[in-house]
Amino acid sequence: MANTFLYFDHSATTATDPRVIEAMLPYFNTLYGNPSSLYSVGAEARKALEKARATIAEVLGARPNEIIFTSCGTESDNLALRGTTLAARCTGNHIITTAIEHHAVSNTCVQLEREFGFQVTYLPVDPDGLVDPDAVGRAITPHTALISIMYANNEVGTIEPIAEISRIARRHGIPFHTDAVQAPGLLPLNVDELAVDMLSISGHKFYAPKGIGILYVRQGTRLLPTQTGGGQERGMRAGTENIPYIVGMARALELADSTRLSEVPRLSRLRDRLISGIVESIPDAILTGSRNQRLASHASFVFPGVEGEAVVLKLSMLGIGASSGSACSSGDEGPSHVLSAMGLQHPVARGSLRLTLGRENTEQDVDRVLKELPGVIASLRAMSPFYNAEGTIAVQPVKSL
Amino acid sequence: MANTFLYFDHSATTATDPRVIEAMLPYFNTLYGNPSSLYSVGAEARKALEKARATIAEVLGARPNEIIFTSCGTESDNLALRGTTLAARCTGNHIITTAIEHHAVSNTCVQLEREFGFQVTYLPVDPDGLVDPDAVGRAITPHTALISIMYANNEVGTIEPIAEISRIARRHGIPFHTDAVQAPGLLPLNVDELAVDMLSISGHKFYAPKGIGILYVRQGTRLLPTQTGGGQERGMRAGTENIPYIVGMARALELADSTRLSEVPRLSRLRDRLISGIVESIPDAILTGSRNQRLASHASFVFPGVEGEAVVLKLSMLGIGASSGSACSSGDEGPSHVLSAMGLQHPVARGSLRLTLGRENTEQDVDRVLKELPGVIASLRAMSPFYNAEGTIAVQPVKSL
Amino acid sequence: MYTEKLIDHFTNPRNIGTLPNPDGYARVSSPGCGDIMELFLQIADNKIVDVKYRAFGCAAAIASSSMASEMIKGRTLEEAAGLTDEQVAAELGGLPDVKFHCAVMAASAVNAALKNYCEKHHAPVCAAL
Amino acid sequence: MYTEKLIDHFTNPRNIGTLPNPDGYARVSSPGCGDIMELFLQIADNKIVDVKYRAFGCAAAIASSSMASEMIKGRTLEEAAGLTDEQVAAELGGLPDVKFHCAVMAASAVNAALKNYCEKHHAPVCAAL
Ligand SMILES: Cc1ncc(COP(=O)(O)O)c(C=O)c1O
Ligand SMILES: Cc1ncc(COP(=O)(O)O)c(C=O)c1O
Repeated sequence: MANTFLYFDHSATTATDPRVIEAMLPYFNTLYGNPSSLYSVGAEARKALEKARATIAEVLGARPNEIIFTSCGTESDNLALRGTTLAARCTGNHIITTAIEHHAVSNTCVQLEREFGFQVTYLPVDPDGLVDPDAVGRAITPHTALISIMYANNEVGTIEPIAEISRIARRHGIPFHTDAVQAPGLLPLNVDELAVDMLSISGHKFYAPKGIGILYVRQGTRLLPTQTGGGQERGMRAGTENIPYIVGMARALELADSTRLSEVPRLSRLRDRLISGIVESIPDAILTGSRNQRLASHASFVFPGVEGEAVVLKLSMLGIGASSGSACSSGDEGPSHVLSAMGLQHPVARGSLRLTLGRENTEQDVDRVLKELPGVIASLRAMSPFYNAEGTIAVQPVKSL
Repeated sequence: MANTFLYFDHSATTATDPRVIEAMLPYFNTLYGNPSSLYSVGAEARKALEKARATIAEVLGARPNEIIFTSCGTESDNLALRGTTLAARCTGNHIITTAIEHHAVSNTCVQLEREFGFQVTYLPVDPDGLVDPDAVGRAITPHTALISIMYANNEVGTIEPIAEISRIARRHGIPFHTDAVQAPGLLPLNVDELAVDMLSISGHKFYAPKGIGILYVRQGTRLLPTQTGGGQERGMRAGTENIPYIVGMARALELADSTRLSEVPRLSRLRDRLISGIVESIPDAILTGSRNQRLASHASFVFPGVEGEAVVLKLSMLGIGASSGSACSSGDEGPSHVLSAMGLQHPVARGSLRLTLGRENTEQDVDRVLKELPGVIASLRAMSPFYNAEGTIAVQPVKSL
Repeated sequence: MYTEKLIDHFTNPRNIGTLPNPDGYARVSSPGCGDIMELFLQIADNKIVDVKYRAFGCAAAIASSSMASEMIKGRTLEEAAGLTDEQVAAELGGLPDVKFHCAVMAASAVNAALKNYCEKHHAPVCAAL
Repeated sequence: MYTEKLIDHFTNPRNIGTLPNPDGYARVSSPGCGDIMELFLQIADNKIVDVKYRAFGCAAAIASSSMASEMIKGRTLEEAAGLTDEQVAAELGGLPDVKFHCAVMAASAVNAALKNYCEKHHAPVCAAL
C-alpha cells in the first residue's frame, strides 16, 4: 500500500484550494462586519459581497442582480423548484423533470407531489442516460409550471442536451431550471447560450468549501422565497451572508472557468485511459453513462457480481478514494435510481463504481487504479453467488427473509 | 480620531475567534471528505461532524440526534416555523408569536398567512418589550399549531419569560419554538430547563462564522423538512454538511458557554457603566428595553430629535462601530417594528442607537463612547427641526411631498 | 455606499440654521421614512441672498439638504426654481437607489419654499412651480 | 463506522467457497437492498463439520456471513440453531444501525440451512426452527 492517498472522488467533493482559503481568511476576523451595517468593517464586507457577485455574474454571462447566494447546491435546487412552483401554484400544477436527477431535485418533487398537490412527470432516459428533447415537448401541458433537467449527471457523467431543451421550454413560456452542480470547470456556463432561467451551482464541487451555493435566476422569473427574514439577496434569500465562503467561491469559480479550456482535454485523456484500461482488464466491466456526451472528469462502471460499497472499501484500504451509487444505507436502500432508469437492474446495478478526476490527478494515479482494481474485483467475485468462474452472471430465484 | 476601531455591534455579528479558525482549518483541505463517503477522508469528516453534534448537544442538555445543522439563524427559524406548521396544516392553522420577533420569524409568519392560509396572533409587548405569559395562554385556540417567542430581543435586549411560556404551551400540547440567536454566552441554554421543543442558534453571534446555525428539535416533534435531497441530518435538512463551520461552531459554543458565568458579570458592569453614563450625560436620552430583564451585553437607546443612521455614521467616523434599528433603506422603511410595538413612534423611534458589548471590550472602550457620543448627538440635534434649544421635541404637522 | 462629497456635506453641512423672518419657508417630509427638511429663504432683488435649513434624517438626507442649499444660494428665483432631484443627486456624486428619495425631498423643499415666497409676493416665477 | 473486527472479516473472510454436496443449504436475500448469502453445511454426528458460503453485499454483509460461519463451525445442530442476529452483530463488535440487516441475513441463512438439513433428514432439531 502506497503512502499517498489518491483521491478519485471529485464529483462527491473537492479539497478547498489554498488560494481560495487565502481569499477567505481576511473575512473571518479582520473584515468580519455584517454587510448590512453602516460602519467600515461592514462596508468592506458589503464591497466584497458585491465584487464576488460581479465576478460570478461575469462567468455566467449574467447580471449581478440575477445571482442569489445559497448555502449549498441542495438549497439552490430547492429554491428553484419550490420557489417557482409555489409562486405559480394557482395557475400551474405540473412539473417536468427526469428520472435521473439528484435527490435534491427528485425528493423535492416528491414532496411537492405528496404535500402540495403537484403532478410530476419523470421523463425516462435511454441506456446512456440521455433525455430525449422531443419527449420534453410532448410532456408539456397547459399547466406545466416548471421544467427542471440536470446539466450533467453526478452518477454516470452523462451531459444532457440542455440548450436544446431550454429552447423548447422557452417557446412554451415555461421557466426552465438546470442543476449544473457537476458543470463548473468542465462545461460552459453561459446562461444565455444555455437559455436557462435558473441554474444551480455548489461551491464544494470546484475547490470552494462545502456549504455555499449559487442559484442564478433570470430577471423576470417569479419565485416565492423559501427562506424569509431580513431583506438579504433582494428578498429572495434571507440570512446574514456567509462572506468568507462567498468570496472563496467567486475566486474558485474564476479559477475553474479560466482553466477549463486547458483542463478539459487533460482530464479527458486521463479519463479515457482509465476507461479503456478498466474495460480491457476487467471481464464484463460495463461503462455506465454516455461514451461521448460525458464529463471530462467522469468514469463510472458496473462490475457484475460484486457490490459497490465493498469495492470502494477495498480500494480505500489500498489508498484510493472512490465512490459507488449503490450505498445500501439509511433511507436509500437498493440500487441507484439513475442506473435503474438506464435499464440496469439488481444485482448488476449494485456493482457500481465511480472514479472522478480532479486537478491533482496524474497519469501515474490512473495507472495505480488500473493496477489495483482488477484484483479487487476478482477477489470479491470469487466469493460472490452471482458470478461463476466462467464469467457469467448466475441469477437464481432466492428465498427472501 | 483614535487608531483602533472600537466594535460595539456584537449583536449584529462577531469576528471569528482565532481558536475557532484553527479548529476549522484542517477540514478545508486535509480532512475535506464528504461525510457520506466511505473512505478515510470521509470517515474523518463524519467523525468530526458527530463529535461537534455531541458537543453542542451537551451544552444544550439535549441528545445528539436532536441537533440539526442549518446554514444560519434565519434558516433555523424558517425550518422551525414552516416545518411544524406545514406538517400540522391539516389539523391546525394558527400560530402565536409576538410583535417584536426578528424578521426571520415575523416575515415567515407573514408568508404563512399570505400564501398558506395560516392565522397569526402577534402578541403585544409592554413598554419594556416584555410579553405577558397570560396573554399567550389566552391566545391559544384548538387550532394553534405552534407558539414561537424569542428568548432575547436583538434590538432592545429584553429577555422574555420563555420558561414560563413554554410550560403553558406544554400544558396545551402545542410545540414551542424560541429564537435563541442572541442567547449563547449570555443566557443558560438547557432545553429541558427552558422546556422548549425547538430552539434556534446562529454561529456568528458567538465568534463562529456567518453562515452556520443550529435548530434544536425535541424528539417527537413533527417537522416537514423544508430542504429536501440526500438524507443528511436524518432527512430533516438535506445538503452536504459544512464540516469546517460545524466544527468551528461547536468549538465556539463550548467556549461561549464555559466562559458565560465569568463574562456575564463583567459585561453587565460595562453595560451599566455605558447606560448610566449616557443617560446622565445626554439630555432626553431614553433607554429602550427592560432595565432588569436585559442581556448583559446590550445597551440601546433613543435620542429624540436625531436619526439613528446619522448617529451611527458619525460614530463610525470617530472609530466606533454601532448600529441603529432605524435603517431607512430598501424594503425596510420607517422606524423599527420593535420600538413601535413598545409604544415609541416616529420621530422619536427613529433616533435609536444600539451598542452591544463583546469579549474584547474594556472599560476604556466604554469611556471612549461616553466621551464621543454626547457631541455627536448635540451636533445632529443642532440641525434638527425636531429638537429645539430648550430640549423639548417640537413636532409639527408637515407638508408631505 | 456614500460618496466622499456626500460624506463631506454630512460631516460639515453648509448653511445650517434658521432665519427669523424668512421670505420663503417650507417644511417637507419624505413619505414612508419620515425624513424632514425645513428650509428658510431670504430673497432680495429676485435673488436668494441667504438660505438656512434644518434637517432630520439619515446622512443622505442631511447631505442632500446641504447640497441643495448651496446650489440655490445667490441664484435668481428662476434659476433656483429649476432645481431637480437628479441635479442634487448628481452634484453629490450619486446616491444609492434606496436613498434617492433624500434628493427628492431636498429639491421639493426648494420648490415649496419658492412657491411660498411667490404666493406671498405674487412673483411671476410662481407659474413655473 | 465499521469496527476493526468487521474490517478483518471483510478483508480476510473465513470459510469462503461452496460444498459440492452439502447436507444443508440455503440461499437467502435481504429484502430491500438485495444482499445475498448462500450457505453450505456438511454435517456428521449431529455436528457441523464443515461450512462454506458465498456472499454478495457490502462489507457488513460479507463480514457478517464470515462471522456467522465461524460461529457455527464445529458446533452441534442444537447449538448452531440458536444463533441470533444480535449475537452475530455483537461478535463483530457492533454494526451501524443501517447495517444491522446484514446480521439478520447471516443468522437467517444459518437457520434456513439447518432447516433444510432437518427437513431432508427428519432431524429433531427441526422443531426449534
Ligand atoms: C448534481 C448534483 N446536484 C445537487 C447536489 C447537491 O449539492 P450540495 O452537496 O451542495 O447540497 C450534488 C452534490 O451533492 C450534485 O452532484
Ligand atoms: C434574534 C435573531 N434571530 C435571527 C437572526 C438571524 O440569524 P442569521 O443572521 O444567522 O440568519 C438574528 C441575527 O441576524 C437575530 O438577532
